[in-house]
Formats: sequence, C-alpha cells, structure tokens
Amino acid sequence: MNGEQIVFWICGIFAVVGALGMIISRKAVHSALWVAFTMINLAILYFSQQAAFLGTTQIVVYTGAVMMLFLFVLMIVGVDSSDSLIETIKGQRLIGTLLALAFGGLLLGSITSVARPTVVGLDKANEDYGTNIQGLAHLIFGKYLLAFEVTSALLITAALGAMVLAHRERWEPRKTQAEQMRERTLSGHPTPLPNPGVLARNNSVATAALLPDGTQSQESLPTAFKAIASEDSASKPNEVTQ
Amino acid sequence: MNPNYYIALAGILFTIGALGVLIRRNAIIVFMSVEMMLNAANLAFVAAARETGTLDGQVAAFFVMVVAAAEVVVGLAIIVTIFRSRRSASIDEPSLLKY
Amino acid sequence: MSLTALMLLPLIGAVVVFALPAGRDLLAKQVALGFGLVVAVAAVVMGLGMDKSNGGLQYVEKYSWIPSFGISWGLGVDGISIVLIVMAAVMVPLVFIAGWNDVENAGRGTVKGFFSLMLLLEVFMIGVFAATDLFLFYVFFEAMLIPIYFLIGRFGGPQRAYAAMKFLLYSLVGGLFMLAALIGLYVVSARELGAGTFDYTALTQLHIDPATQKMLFLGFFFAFAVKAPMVPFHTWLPDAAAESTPGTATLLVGVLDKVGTFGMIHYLLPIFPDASKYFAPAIITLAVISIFYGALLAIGQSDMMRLVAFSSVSHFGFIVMGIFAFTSQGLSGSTLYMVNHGFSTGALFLVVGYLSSRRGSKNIADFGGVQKVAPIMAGVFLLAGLSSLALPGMSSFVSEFLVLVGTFSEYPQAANIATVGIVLAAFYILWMYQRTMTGEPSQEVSSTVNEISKRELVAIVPIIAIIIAFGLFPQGLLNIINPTTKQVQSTVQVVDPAPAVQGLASTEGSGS
Amino acid sequence: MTAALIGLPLLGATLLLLGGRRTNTWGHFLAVAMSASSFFVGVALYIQMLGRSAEERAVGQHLFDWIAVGTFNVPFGLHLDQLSMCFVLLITGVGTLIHIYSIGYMEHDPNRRRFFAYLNLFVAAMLLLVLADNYLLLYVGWEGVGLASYLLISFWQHKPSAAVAGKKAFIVNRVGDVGLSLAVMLMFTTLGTVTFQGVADAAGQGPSLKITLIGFALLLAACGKSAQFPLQSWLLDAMEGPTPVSALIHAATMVTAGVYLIIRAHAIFDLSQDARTAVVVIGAITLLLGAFIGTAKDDIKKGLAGSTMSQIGYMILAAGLGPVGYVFAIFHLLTHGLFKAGLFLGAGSVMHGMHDDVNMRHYGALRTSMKITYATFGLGFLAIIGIPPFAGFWSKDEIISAAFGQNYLVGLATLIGAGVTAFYMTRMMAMTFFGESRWEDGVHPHESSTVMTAPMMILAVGSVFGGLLLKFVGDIEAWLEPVTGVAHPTHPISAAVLIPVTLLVVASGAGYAWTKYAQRPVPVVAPTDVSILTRAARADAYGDAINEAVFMRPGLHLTRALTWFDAKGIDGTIGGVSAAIGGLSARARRLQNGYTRSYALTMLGGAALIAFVLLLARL
Amino acid sequence: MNNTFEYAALAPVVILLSAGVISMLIEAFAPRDTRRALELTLVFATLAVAFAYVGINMAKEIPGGAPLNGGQSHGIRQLAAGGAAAIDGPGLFLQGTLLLVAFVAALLLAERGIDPQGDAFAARASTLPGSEDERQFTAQGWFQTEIWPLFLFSVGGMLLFVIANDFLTMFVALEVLSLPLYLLAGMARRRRLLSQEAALKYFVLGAFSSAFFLFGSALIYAVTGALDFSTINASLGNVTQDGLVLAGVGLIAVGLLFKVGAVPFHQWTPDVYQGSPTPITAFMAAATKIAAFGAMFRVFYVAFSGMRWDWRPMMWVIAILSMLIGSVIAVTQTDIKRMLAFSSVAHTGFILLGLIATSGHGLSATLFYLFAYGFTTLGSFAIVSLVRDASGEATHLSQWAGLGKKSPVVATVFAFFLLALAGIPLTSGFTAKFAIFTAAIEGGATPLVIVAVVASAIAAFFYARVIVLMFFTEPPVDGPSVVVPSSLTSAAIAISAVITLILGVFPQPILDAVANAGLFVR
Repeated sequence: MNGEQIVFWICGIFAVVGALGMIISRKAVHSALWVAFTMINLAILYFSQQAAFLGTTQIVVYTGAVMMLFLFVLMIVGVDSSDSLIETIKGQRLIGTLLALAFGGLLLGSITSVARPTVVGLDKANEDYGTNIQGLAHLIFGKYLLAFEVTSALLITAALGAMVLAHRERWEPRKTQAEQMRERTLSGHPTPLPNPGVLARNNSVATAALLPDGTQSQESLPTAFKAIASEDSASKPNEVTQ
Repeated sequence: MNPNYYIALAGILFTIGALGVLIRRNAIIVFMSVEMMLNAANLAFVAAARETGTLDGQVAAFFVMVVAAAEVVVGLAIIVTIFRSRRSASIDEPSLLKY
Repeated sequence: MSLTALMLLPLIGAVVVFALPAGRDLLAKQVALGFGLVVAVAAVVMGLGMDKSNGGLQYVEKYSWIPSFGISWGLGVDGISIVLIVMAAVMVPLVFIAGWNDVENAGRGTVKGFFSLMLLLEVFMIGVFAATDLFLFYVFFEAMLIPIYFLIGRFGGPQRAYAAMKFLLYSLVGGLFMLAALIGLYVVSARELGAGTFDYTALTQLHIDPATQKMLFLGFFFAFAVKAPMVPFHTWLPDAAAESTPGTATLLVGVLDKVGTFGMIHYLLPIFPDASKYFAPAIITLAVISIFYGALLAIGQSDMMRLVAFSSVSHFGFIVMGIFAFTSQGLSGSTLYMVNHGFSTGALFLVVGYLSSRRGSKNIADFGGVQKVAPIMAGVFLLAGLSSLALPGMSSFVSEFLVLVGTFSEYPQAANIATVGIVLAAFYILWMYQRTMTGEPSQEVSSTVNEISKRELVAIVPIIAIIIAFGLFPQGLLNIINPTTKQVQSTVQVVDPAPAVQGLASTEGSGS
Repeated sequence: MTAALIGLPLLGATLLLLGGRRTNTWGHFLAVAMSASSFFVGVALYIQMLGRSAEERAVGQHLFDWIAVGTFNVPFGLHLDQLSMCFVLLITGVGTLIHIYSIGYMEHDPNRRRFFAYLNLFVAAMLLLVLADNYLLLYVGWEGVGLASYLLISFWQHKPSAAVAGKKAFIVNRVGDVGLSLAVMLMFTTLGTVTFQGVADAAGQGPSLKITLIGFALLLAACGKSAQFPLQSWLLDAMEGPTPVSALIHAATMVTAGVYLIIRAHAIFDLSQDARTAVVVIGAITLLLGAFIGTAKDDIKKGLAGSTMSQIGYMILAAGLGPVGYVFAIFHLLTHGLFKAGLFLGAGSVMHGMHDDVNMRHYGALRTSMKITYATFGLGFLAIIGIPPFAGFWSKDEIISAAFGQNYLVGLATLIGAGVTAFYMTRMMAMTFFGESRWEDGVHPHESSTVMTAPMMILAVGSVFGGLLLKFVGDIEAWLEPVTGVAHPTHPISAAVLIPVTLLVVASGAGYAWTKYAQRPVPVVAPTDVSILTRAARADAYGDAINEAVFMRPGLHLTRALTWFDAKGIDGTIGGVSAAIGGLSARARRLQNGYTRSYALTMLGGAALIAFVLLLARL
Repeated sequence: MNNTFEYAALAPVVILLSAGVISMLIEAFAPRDTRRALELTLVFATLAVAFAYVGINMAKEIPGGAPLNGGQSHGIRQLAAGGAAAIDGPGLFLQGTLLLVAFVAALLLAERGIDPQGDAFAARASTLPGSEDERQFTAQGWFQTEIWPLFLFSVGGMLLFVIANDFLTMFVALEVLSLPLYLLAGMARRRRLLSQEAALKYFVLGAFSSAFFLFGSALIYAVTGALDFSTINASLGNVTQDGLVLAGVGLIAVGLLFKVGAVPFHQWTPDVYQGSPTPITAFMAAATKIAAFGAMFRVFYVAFSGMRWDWRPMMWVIAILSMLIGSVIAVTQTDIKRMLAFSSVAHTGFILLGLIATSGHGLSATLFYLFAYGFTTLGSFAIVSLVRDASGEATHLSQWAGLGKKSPVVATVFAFFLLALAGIPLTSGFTAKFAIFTAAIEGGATPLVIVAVVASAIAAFFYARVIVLMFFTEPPVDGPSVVVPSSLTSAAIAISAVITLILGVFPQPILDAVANAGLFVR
C-alpha cells in the first residue's frame, strides 16, 4: 500500500462517514459539521490527486465560506430545530432508501464494469504551463474564458437575489429618537412590550405572553404571526385543497 | 492507484447526497445534501483529470465551486424567505401546490 | 369559375355576415341566403360543365403551399367529388331557408353567428371534397369540426355541450389516427419518390408494400369509419344529431359524414389497393352489421332525430358495402347513394325540425294524428320517409339497388343479408309515421302543430323534387360518376365479374 | 301511346295531390276521366294489336336510359304484348268502374279528392308494373302499387287499426320485395341482363341451380304481393281500407301481380321443375288456407278477402303447372277480376246500406231491400263457385283439370277448394241476403245510388259472360300463346268425368252451407263453443300469431337488447374507457402530492429507470 | 489552442449579460421613479440589438468558420470562444427564437394595467406576506424593478445554453438561466406563499437535477478526458463497452430532462407554473423549454450521436411516459395553469420524438415545434393573466365558465391557442406536430407516433373541455371578470396569436429557416 492508497482509504472512509453523518444527524448543526468534515477529507483527496489548488479552494471556499453560510442561516432559522423521527410522507424513507440503493448499485456497477486504463497523471499537463495553478489559469482564461466570464453573471444574480429576498428596505424615513419616544409615550405602553412566552409555560415565539392579571397579551406576538394566521386563510387558494 | 476507486467513492457520496435529499425534511440539510452531490461530482472530476492527464476536470471542479457558492446564496435566500413567512425550515411544510 | 373561387364565395359570405352589426338578424339571414344561393348556382354550373368522358380530375388548380412537406393548395374534382360538392352547395341554402328561425327557437347564440358558421362550414365542405392534396384534405377534414362543434355546442338542445364534446372527441381521435397514417404515407412517398408528396395523383401511383399498406389503411379507415359512421364507432352520431338544430343535423349527417365514405372511395381504394382488397371481406361484414344494427336501433328509438340518425348508420352501411365490393355498380351506386342520402336524410331532418319546432319536442310519443291537423306536413314527412326507405321511383332506390347488385356479384351472401335490411327500413320509417302522423290528434298536437308554412315548403319541395327527379333520371348523375368509378376500378386493378352467361350482356344496353 | 296509358292517371294523381283543396269539387271527375281515358287508350291499343299478326303484336318502347353502370344497363322501356294487354284492359276497365263507384261510395268523405288521387296513382303504378320491359322497372311499379295500397288501406288514418293495417301490408310486401330484389340481382349476375327479353333469351344457358334460385326468389316476391302463404296475413287486415280499394287493389288487380310476375318470368320457371313445384305447393296451400279462413269469417269483407287469397292460390297453382297452366292462370285472373270486383262492390253497397256495418250476423234478408245489389252479388256468387256458364266455371274448371293432369294430389286440392269455396260463398250469400233480418236498431237498408250500382251491374254482366267471351270470342289460349308458349295439356281424367264431379263437389258444399245458414237461424253473436278448426279459421289460421311469435316479438326483444347494448355496451365501453382515463388521471394526479422530497424521489426513480433502460438496451 | 474570443459571434450573449449588469447599475443608482422607464428602454433595446446580432450572425459566413462537418457545408458553422460555444444554424435559430420569446415575455412582465395594485410582482419580495410592510409598500406603489436584471441574466443564460459546446459552459449557462428564474418564481404579488413555495421547489429540485447533470459530465469526462462535445463524440466512438459512459449519458439526460419537464422529472412543472407570477410562468414555460431542448439536442446530436442506439430506447420510454402521463393527468386538472403545465409535459413528450428521430429532419422539426409552441404558450398564459377576480387571477376552471359570453374576443383567442396546443390544422401546433411526427416515422419511431396519437386524443379532451366551459356553459353568478389589458399585454397576445396563425397557414418561411439552419456544428 502506497501513501496514496492509505490516504484514499482513510479519507475516503471518513468522507463517507461524514456524508452518512449528514443524513443521519437529527440536528441540523451536526449535519453541517459532518458536511464540513467530509469536505475537508475531500480536500485532502484533492491534494493527493495532484490538485493542490483545488484542495485549497475546497477548504477556503467550501469549508470556509459556503459551510459557514450554511451555519449562519441555520442560526437564523433555529439552531436546535431537529427533524422528528416520524416520516410524514408515507413510505418515503423506505422507498427512498431502496431507490438510492438501487441507483447506487447501478451507478457503482457501471463505474466498476470496466477496469480503468492506467492513470496518465497530471505531471505532463502541469508541465506544459509550469505548475498546476498556471495550467488551470491557462484553461480558465483560455478555453473556458466564456464560462468564466459568464460566472460573473451568476455571482451578480446571487447577490441580487439575496438582496431582493432578504434585504428589507424602509418604506418610511427612519424615526428619530425623539419621535420614537413620543410615539411610545402616546401608545399607552411606555414600557417595552412583553416578550412572547413571558410568564407562560413555554417560551415559544408563538405563545403569547401572560400579563400580570393572567390574560394573554396579543401585543407580545410578532406581527408576522398574526399575519401568517390571516395570510394562511386568506391566500389559501381553493383549488389546491381539492 | 485505480481511479475507479475515486469514482466509486464519488458515486457513493453522490448516492448518499441524493438519499439525503429524499429523507431529510430540513430544507437546509436537503440543500447540504445537494452540495454533497456537487462535491461528489468534483471528486470525480478531479480523479478523472488525473486519470486522463488533462486539467479540464480540475477547472470544472473549480467552476462547480463558484457555481455552488452562487447557488448557495440564492438557495439560502429562498429558504430564509420561506422561513420568515412560515417560521419553519421544513421542506414538507410548503405543500399547498399539489395535485 | 375555379374551385378556389367557389370556396372563397362562402368564405366572404361568412365574413360579411359576421361583420354585420348585431341585431340586424333579418339582414344577416338574407345575406347568408344570398351567398348560399350564389354558391349553389355556381356549383351546379360547374357540375354541368364537367367533361363526362373524363374520369380524372378536372378544374384542377395547384399552388405551392408548404413546399418543405410537398404540400400544395391543390384542388380538383372528379365525378365523385363534384356530385358531392353540388349536393352540399344545394343543401346549404335550403337548410338556411328551413332553419330560418332555428336560432330564435334554440334561444341561444346569435343569428349572424349561426349563419356565419354555416357558411364557414360550407367552405370546408367544398374544400374537403375538392382537395387533391391529401394534406389539404386532412386540414379541411379537421377544420370542418370547428364550425360544427360550435354549431352543435352553441345552438343545440339541452345536452348540447355533451354532444358537441362527444362529436369532437370522436372525430379528433379518428382524425389523429388518420394523421399518423397520413404522415406514414408521406414518409413512404418520400422513400419511393425521393421527395415526399401529398399529391393525390402521385400517391395513387405508389407501390407500397402490402404490410405497410395495411397499417396505413387501418389508420385512414378508422378515421373514415368514425366519420361515416360505422358500427361500433357510431355512438356520437345520435347524440350529435339529436342535440343539434335540424339544419346542423342535416349538414352534419347529410354532407359532412359523407367525407368518411368519400375518403374510402377516393383515397383508400386507389392509394391502398392491396390493403383494400385484403380488408374488404371484413369491412363488408362490418357494413352488413351496420345496416342491421342501425336499422334495429332506429326501430328502438323514441326520439325522431335519433331515429333518423340511426337510420343513417344503416344507410352508411350500404354505402360502405358498395364501395368495398369494388364493382362498378357498387362504386357508382355508393357514390349516388351518398348524394341521395344527403337529400333524403336532409329532408327527414328538416321535417322533423319543423315538427319539433312546433311541438317543442322531438319525442315520437308526443305526436300522433298530425295528419289530421297538418296533412301537407304529413305528406311531406311521408315522402321524405319513403325516400329514406328507398321506395322505387325515388332516387334512393336506384342507388340502393346499385349497391346491392354491385355487392351481390362479389359478395352474394352479404348482399342477400343486406337486402333483408330493406324490410327493416320500411318498418322503422312507417312505424314512426304511424305513431306520429296517424290516429286522432291529442289536445297538445292540435293546439300546437299547424300546417307547414310557405317558407318551410320552399325549403323542402326542391329536395323532394330532386329526389323524385333523380329517381327517374339518375343517369344524369351516373354519367358524371361512372367514368370516375371506372378509373377507380382500374387504379385498384379490379374488373367487374362477368355474368355466368356470356355474350348476351354486351348486346344489351341499346334497349330492347 | 303506351306511355300515355301510364301518363294519364299519373297526371291525374299529380294534379290532384299538388292542386290541393282547389280541386276538391271536381277532382273525382278528373280522376275518373283520367282512368277512363287510359282505358280508352288501352282499347285503342288493343284494336291496333288485333290488327297485327300474332308475332308482331308485342311492341316495345324505349323511353330513355334509366340506369347504366358498367354492364348493368337498365332502360326505362315499356313493353306491350298480349299478356300486358290483358292486364291493361282489366286494370283500366275495372279500375274505371271502381272509380265511378267510388264517386258515390266516398261522397261524404272530406278527403275524397285525396282518395281519387291515390286511386289514379295506383292505376298508374299498376300499369307501369305490367308494362315495364324489365324486372327493375317492374319493381318500380311493384312498389308503386304497394305504396298506393299502403296509402289506401290506411286511408282512414285516424283509425289506428287502418294505420296499422296499411303499415303491415307495406312491410309484408317488402318481405316479398326482398325476393324480387334477389331475383333481379341473380338475373344480372347470372344472365347479365334484367330485361324480360334478355332474361328469356339467356335463361337457357344459365346454370340450373341459379335459375332455380331465381325462381324461388320470384316466388317469394309473388307470395308477398299476392298474399300467398306464408305472407298472406296482410290481406285480411287490408280490408280496413275503403271497399272500392278492396275491390280494385285487393281483389281484382294488385294482388294478382304475383301471378303476372310468375308468368312473365315463365322462361325461368319453364327451366326449373323445382321452382314450379314450389309454386304449385304454395298455390295449393294458399287456396286451401284462404278458403278455410273464408268459412268462418263473419266480416263480409274478410270473407271475401279469404276468398281472394284462395282464388289467387288457384292462379298461382295454375302458373306453377308450367306451360299447361299459364293461360288458365291468366284466364282465371281475368274472370276473377270481374266477379270478385263485383262481389266487393256488392259488399260495399251492402255496407253502405247497413251504416258501414260489416258483420254478416247483423245482415239477413237483404234481398228484398237491396235488389240490384242482391242480383249483381248473386251473379258474382254463381261465377265464383263455378256454375256453368258463369265466368268462374270456365277458368276454374280448366285449372282443376290441368291440376289433375299434373298430379292427383294437386288436383284433389283444387277440387276440395272448389267445394269449400261453394260452402263459404253460399254461407255469405245466405247470411246476407236470405234468412230473417238481424239488423241492428236504427238501420234501414236501402239500395245504393246509380253511380254505385251501375258499375256493379257492368261487372255482373262480366261475371256472367266474361268466361264465355274470353274463351270463345277472345280465344285467350291462342291470344296468349306467343307470350307463354305452346301448351299441350294432358287430361288423365276426361272433362266428361271431371266436370260433373266438380259440380257435385260444388253443389254439396253449397248445399251444406245452405242447410246450415239459410234454413237455420243465424245467431247474432258469433257462437263461442266452436271447433278448433273454426277457431283457427277465425284467427286467420293463426298467421298473425305466428308472425307475432316468430318475427315481431323476438325482433322487438332484439331491438330492445341492442338498444341496451348500444347504450351500455358500445357507448358504455367508450364511456368506460374515458372514465378509466379519468379515474387513472384522478389517481395519477395524487402522485403530485406537493412534497418536494417526493418529487425528488420520483426523479431518483427516474434516474434509476434511465440507467436500467440504458443497460437493458445494451443487452 | 485557439484563444481568440469571437465577440461578434458571441455578441447576443455578451449583450444580454452586459445589459444585465447595466440594469443592475440602474437599480443601484437611478432614482426610483425613473427606473422603470430606464429598465424598459434597456430591456427592449437590448433584446432588439441582440436579435439584430443574431440576424447578422445568421447572414454572414464567418471567415474563420470553415465548415467542420465534412461535405455538408451549408449553413453557418463556427466554434467560438476556444470551442466553448458553437455558432451554428440551430444555435442561432434558437437564439433568435429565445429573443423573440423573451421580447414577448418582457411585454408581459412590464404590464401594469391588469392588477389594480401594479404589476405581477410583489412590491417588495423581501416583505413578509400579509405584513404591514407589504401593505405599505404596495400602497405606496413601490415596484420590484430588480426583476429586470434577473430577467436579462436569465435570457443571457439561455442564449448561451443553446450554443454551449462543452459540458462546463453548459453547466454554467444552465445555472445562469436557472438562478434568476428561481428567484423570479418566488416574487408574485398575489398568493405569495404559493409563489415562495414554487421558488423553493423549483430551486431544490433544480439544484438536485443539476447535480445529476454535473456528475454525468464528470463520468463522461472520466472516460473521454474531454468536456467539449466534438472530442467526446470522437472518443466515444472508440469506447463502447464502458458502463461509465452509459451512466454518464443517463445522468446528463436526467439533468436535461428535468429542465424540459419530461416524465418522471416533471413534477416540479405544475407546482412551479401554478405558483409563479403568471408572466414568469409564461416566460419559463416557453423559453426554458426552448433553451433546454436546444441544449439537449446539442448534447445528444453532437456529443452522444455515436451512441444513439444506446440512448434511443431510454428516450422512447421517457417520451411515452411524458406523452401519456402528461395528457392523462391533465384530464382531471381543475386549475388552468396546472392544466397548461401538464399539457406542456405532454408536449415535451412530443418534442422528444424529434430527438429520437436523430436526423436532420428531426432537428428542424423540433426547432419549428419549439418556435411554434413557445408563442402559443406565451399567448395562453398571457390570457390566463387577464381573467381575474378580487383576489387576483381566477385560475380555477370553474371560474372560466361562460367566459365566451363575457368576453368573446378573449375567449376566442384562448380557444384558438388551445386548438393550437391540441394540434388542430391551420394552427401552428398542427404544423409542428406534423413535422415532428413525420421526422419520427422517418426515423423508425412509428410506434411512438401511435402513442403520440393516443396521447393527443386524450389531450384533445381537456382542451375541448375548456372550450366547452368557456362557450357552452353559463357563467357563474359572481364569476371573475376579464380585465382589459394595456397595450403591452395586448401586443403580446396579438403577436402570439398572429404567429400561431401564420405558422399554421403559411409556415413555409419558418420551415425554410429551420431547414436552412442545418445541423449542429461539431
């Protein structure tokens, strides 16, 4: 067993474990970490495959940036939210697993159906341009220049998309502190509104706070929740319920 | 070393990724599974590049990373939007459109 | 007068009528009738102008249309198509007169819409018979559905939507199978000729291998059998006929359905001679079944329109039988039958329409004793009925007998059995007459059913005159038809079977 | 000239039908005039014909080419020969008389004009039938008379029974027409022609089986039109029509068309012994059946109708005897036309006097109050039962004699028929004109007007002298010989023996009836405790019942079953297919369950499917 | 290696993407109330200029573009950008088609006269559905003009997609065209939850399918060592026994079949079509299908043409499933948009016949079909957007009852589009169907044509049903009304209708064009 084989088997198994971990972990954060783990292992495999630049990029872009973005969003949507064990779609898990096995079997079967010819190796390809990175650069800015340029459109789209969907513009000028003060005083609630779940038995955002007299304070609920309630009933189109 | 191993590994990862899409309900994990599939493809590209002695595979893998990054942004933006209006990241939740 | 111009006339009429301001109902009717009459006259003139020594296409015109597919705007008529065109053109103005108040009676739709659609339908009816390009034929074949669909669906009875839908779907399904076969034929022609073509003459000269012929034949035949309609593809007809206005039903059954049988004689036989021969026994069997099935079902109907529709199923059985007998008598007889059936069934539908517009019902049981309150109506009804049952002396007899004798020489058993069908025809017609016209009129009948009006007479009398005239002088039509059927026979490479006793027949003909 | 024969009454019919009410006042005169002028044309032609030698008497007239397709070439041509001439004179002569009679008989009918139009139409059609020069044109006349018969039987359409009877007549006739159609088709395919002349010329070379089949088919046609067994049932019902119609159509002329047809096609029958045998058998059965039915009828017209069947049975039988019988068939046809028309008109006159009551049990002793009717009817009676020298004797006797020449069994049948005829005619005579009166209240029988009695008297004269004239003056045998061929009858029993025997049989039949109905009182209500035979005869020998059971009821069941099948089977199948598609669709759209993961699952399945198919294609 | 970058040849793509960037800058810097005018000017000008460039490219024989395919030298053939893009007849034809479709779609996108609140897009997509923010933005008449850069990028991606000549460029182009669509799908003004759901589904499944595409490319690359189609085709000629190739072909097929919406990769179609803003649905249904089929044909006709005996059976199965399942499920649809979606699935099956024909005729028939279908679809969805009640579009079929009474013109035009979709003669749909069936029979796929005929028969049912509903049924009491659109939508409908009619009656010019387009460059 040479070094490459050792690396392959170790990192390969780790990668698979990470992948399995991703789909098995109940907590989303754990899954994210498993993915990161797999990616790092893949990066190592890249290194051993004469793809040093890619290995680096894998770690920087993927493990570093992309996975962090995932984690960040996970934080937004609730770190500790976890999938329940009960499958809601009947038979989905079983059929899915079976299908995946069948598909994987067919895939692996066809991959292994023919013995690969001997590996050419990248030494020659790299040497044409100097190093691996230079070789890549040559291709990216030569043969694949079009794709490269077009990728910019992709990135702009991504930025634009994130902005359109996530950026909340103001439809009125920002209030000054004085205005806010005045407003609050006039509203009858000089003090901050109770948070959801305050003094209630659970602290979900959906549970209204209890006022000292024991009644529920509707004001404690975020407007979105009230909105959802109305939106759900209002916008539910009659046809889809059939 | 026989590149079949790498490609087989890629296949396994790809399948696992696909399975993840099928059985996970958290939209973000589903999305991670898709990323896993893309990574599997990258592995195959990289292995194949070495096997065939061309750099195109590595370039492809590079582009995939860029594309994936852009995709992630858009995807997560959509997921966040959905989450904001539904307070849930479950991919099963938005199922009003059916039949 | 070119055929294109003949088609353009009603098209202009349709547009003009449609463009008239709303509310000018009478004007719309008059304009439509004017156009209908002009077309009829033009068609008759063209018919008279046919060269009777020539069985091939005449008035041929051809303009390139879609050269990529070898499609052209090719029109031309032979002896078979011209008589059908003339029949259609003559029926249209009569239907206009007869259906003068159909729209008002239906209580739906607009008058100008109705007449505009009718004229549009006439365009397609002429086109479908005149097309010499198979593709063009198909286009008209399908395009015809649209005006009829709206005529049924918009102006029909209570079940009109269902009937229109059923009609459309049946026709479309048939048409789609024909489309597949049509394309197959095109591909075959491309293979054989180098460039695909839809030209009728070129197609009749193809030598298609028998197996392919059979497949293509079946595709076409299915479409034609649905249209014709033959058992078991007939169930759309009673519904469509019963739900549409009498005028629509007349054109639908009297003219439109002829496209099916016309297609058989004009396209199936010359283009697929081997397959035609191969399938002939089976089709003849089906035709005989149609004859009886239609007749028996007609006996069982309680609705007059449905009864007439089923009788048509029976009549179409005769037509198909004659066509696939391949004898000159069968072919000419069937062609003549198509014309005659158009008139006789038209007459029946129109009279039934007169009755139902008065009584507000097409139900046989709602009538009785009409003869006493409206004797002329009853007389007209009887005449139409007698024509339908092929009373000798009327035109339908000539064609029916030709079909029978033509079939008899090739398929004696089929003809024997079919002959029995004429008894059933007498039964359903006379029984209907008995139940509706004879006896003492009920209170409702005597209060609602009044004598036939002048307008109604104007519509129906020409039809009956034609029926009787062609009963006595069918040769005028046959002289036009015969050369073409002869040509069909030579294309199919069949000859009439010779009688057992030779030598005498040839000396006949000069009359004794 | 020949065409004018047909044209005149046709013109009359057309004018009357199209003219409408305007012609009400004078329409019947026009009809009579048309019929009469046709008769005079016929007489003129007859005289012309007499002037030519026997071989040249037949004349053809080619009017125009009617139908010509391929070798099927049918001219619209007329053919007037001696045989046709007999019919022309009979039709126009008797027809005109009946037209005249009808002026009186239909006097009070609001639709008299229409009636006369139909009568004219009938005459035209009947003339076309006998003048056509080919079988297909004959067919036109054949159905034309059927139509006229239909219209006239159901003339009183408001009576359901009349409407039904008309329809029945038409339909049963159509069954016969099937035979005619088949015969024409067989002729064309076998002999290549459908003209009389062509068929006669070619028949000798035709395959014998085909010739026999043609004969059978023609016989079927004749059975329908001539009310022969088994298509006899319509004739009795046809008596629903006005009595002149019964006299003209259902006694004198139309019903004899079958006889005409067989004789016209004698070339076929000459060649086929089997076909002739069948004709004889049918004729024998019908003559006995008709006579049998006649014995039990209380309805005077139905009694006469049974008699008509029976007499036509004689003619058919005679025609089936071949060349020896053709002439006698026609002979009997002509005499029968005269005396039966007279009898019917007499019956009509009686009914006229009895307020349209047809039940003989309500008659009796009419000889005093209706003297002319009594006399003419009586002469007709003598003619029909075959008392010499009245008309019927000459013709019937010849038939009986010829029948014995053929076969003793057949001869016996004709002999028995003669006896039964005597029985039922005597019964009719006795019940109507003799015995005590059994009139219902308020009925005051009176003699009919002259316009009615005159034709009766003329016909009575014919009944008396018709036979003599035809046999000895007209020499019918020689007259018809060029048409029907030469016959050499063999007479195994000499006339000297046969005539007395026949007369004896007739006398005993008449005598038995006389003792039973004239000398004993006739119950006003028909007795019910009668023998099976009587019951059968009253029920028309169960002809209708058999039709009902064998054709009508199964037919209706079949129709009902098919209607069900059409709705549920065919339409149901197609509806089922669309319902199945709909159901499939409704189920399949559930797959679209709204869950993204489920869609992904399907996609993965699709990917696996694709991989599978790809691998499969490699194998 | 040829490192030139043929700007002229690639001009349409470059123009569109540059315009996208400019449009983005407008969003960033132009005052709010001038944005619409600027964006519209930019968009229509861009489309027009790009179209002109396509025309120029079509017209000229590019000097460097020597005929690459042996003797068959007719048509324009050139590889551009180092072989990453193939400028050839089919590619240019599809680009032209896409630009025209985009033009019409842009008219729909720009429409503000139908919805009383504004255009079809949320005033601010980032606001919560039903929130006060949303109400305020709407009330103040804000508009999400960011749809325009997204739209331009998407069109640019499509233009590239149909000429991409290697898997990498194709993948990137795929993403460029898809990502904006994912976003646009989620930006509806009404029924925003449904719209967002559509976006999520489209996105997740789209990403899922691109992964398949990508993995397939990787496998092909592993075998051939190349990503560009001509090299792949050349190499695959030698490698036949390799399972990897099959797997690669299959996986690539999955990715592309998803985009065209073929069964069993179709399930996103109805949901996304229904949920998206209708102008986007129209654009997506027409343009995406054109672009995806263009790419698919290039892949299978160029890269995998030597393996047609392998992939044809698979395509048979897919085509049969698409035609039948699409038609069958459409029968019971009660939502007009979903019905049209399933109809589009069935049409995908029909178009696949052209692929299966594997011939020049198959290709040109498909080009024609795509052209015809694109406009018919645009027109149909445009009309869907006109039928509205208080809550927005009234897409439930029952609400369409009696439309012929209320608005005969709209109903008639819609009926015309339906007839075209059903393939009735004298409409473009018929000519298209005819062409493609002809090609299929020539290619030996007669059984498929018979299946297609059966499917068409089933399909006729639901098209006819809508017509029955519109014309022969009484309108419901409180039914929706038909809004009179501004000239934008009217123009879009008119253009679609006219093209649908012309292609049915006088299709020869376009038939010539597709025939002259010739084959793909290799």
